[in-house]
Amino acid sequence: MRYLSSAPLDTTTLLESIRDPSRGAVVTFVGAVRNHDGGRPVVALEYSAYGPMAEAVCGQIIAEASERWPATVALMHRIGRLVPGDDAVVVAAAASHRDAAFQAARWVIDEVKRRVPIWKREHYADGAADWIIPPEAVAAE
Amino acid sequence: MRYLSSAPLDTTTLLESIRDPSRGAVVTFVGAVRNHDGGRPVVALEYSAYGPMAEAVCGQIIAEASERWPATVALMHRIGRLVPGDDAVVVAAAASHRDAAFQAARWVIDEVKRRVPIWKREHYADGAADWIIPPEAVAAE
Amino acid sequence: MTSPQSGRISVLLFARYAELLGASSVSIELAPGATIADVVAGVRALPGGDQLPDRPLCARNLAMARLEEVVVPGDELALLPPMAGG
Amino acid sequence: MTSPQSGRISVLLFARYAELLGASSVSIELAPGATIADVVAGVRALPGGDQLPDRPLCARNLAMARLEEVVVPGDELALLPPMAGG
Repeated sequence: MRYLSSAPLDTTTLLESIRDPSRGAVVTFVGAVRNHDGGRPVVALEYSAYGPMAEAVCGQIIAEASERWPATVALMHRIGRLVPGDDAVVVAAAASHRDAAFQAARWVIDEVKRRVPIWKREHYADGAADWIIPPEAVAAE
Repeated sequence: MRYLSSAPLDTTTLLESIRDPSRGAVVTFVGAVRNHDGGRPVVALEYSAYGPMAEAVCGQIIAEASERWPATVALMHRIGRLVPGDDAVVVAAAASHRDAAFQAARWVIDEVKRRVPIWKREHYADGAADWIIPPEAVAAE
Repeated sequence: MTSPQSGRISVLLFARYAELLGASSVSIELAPGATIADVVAGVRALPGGDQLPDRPLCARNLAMARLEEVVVPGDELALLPPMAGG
Repeated sequence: MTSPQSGRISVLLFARYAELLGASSVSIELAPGATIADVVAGVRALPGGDQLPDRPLCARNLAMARLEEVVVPGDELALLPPMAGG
């Protein structure tokens, strides 16, 4: 596994993999598990994936980002049971200038959410659980 | 000093100061010293500031960002002599959603560059040194 | 299973779809020239399958595929609930 | 310095401007009703000051100020080269 991890995400090592003294601008996005969803208390989030396809699509997104911007991009997504505060996804983009770093990081996280086959089940304080369907996906289905 | 530091920037502590399980999206911008400027090798960058005003303006920028976006923002700028690879500035924004976190972080670093009285002198491999004037400032002067 | 192996195809199911069918993979009879839509119809005919959408997201060989595409024996097919990563 | 203290004002200089004047602060005679532009003219009349721009960025009491503003004794004035943080 290159982009998916069942262990806690190591943002420091990820950043070291793309930082370089020739690239002065580094933008990092961290998506963490929130302790609520629209006010309803959340106790855990369980992520699952279609592993081989998720790895392939993450690789494609990284490659496409490198074509669109003069930036080096890294990406990790956590799988398994996470609790509020845990990091679920980290995207980092390093470039010579901040425009490219911001744009590449933003584009990659948007594409990850749109294209990578990962799902999550939200567990609430009252014992109930729901599969999460992002608003965009509800409209498309 | 709250926003300026003559010691190396501690991004981890800065991030901990704004992270919270209710805010799931964290965007970080790190600006580091590059080892070149338009191809010319750079060996050091010396930052100086009008300290009291720089602190005041940084505080205003943070306050304005908090009014514009539902985000918590932190900011540190290094002062003194830095070498390539050293972090010169760190901006972090935490929000419930990634839109606000990306927009707030981007706006804050833009405003820092535009409004905070900090200057830098670039030292080249050949022993020469120049005060840096950003392209936008050249046009305005 | 009396039909030859090439006459059936496995379909991977994930997340809510796996829960609806009670399985992470199901085997469907594959007629010559069958499209992905035909395979989806086969999955929807299984117990619990009627709760799948008419036109779910489908992947073939790790890439998104259109329902009109003809299935080739050996293809890896998967029905994907709406992506929810991040 | 025979004039009363309130008749002079200190002007802070930074980075390249401090280098041009060879000082991080200079003292300028302040006529009643003088504007920041008048103070700038006083700084530009000092040795090395002619290399300052006609209309440099100015701060008064830690905030950006317009050159037309009247200076009040006790104000903290500063001439700022183009900002180059980040």
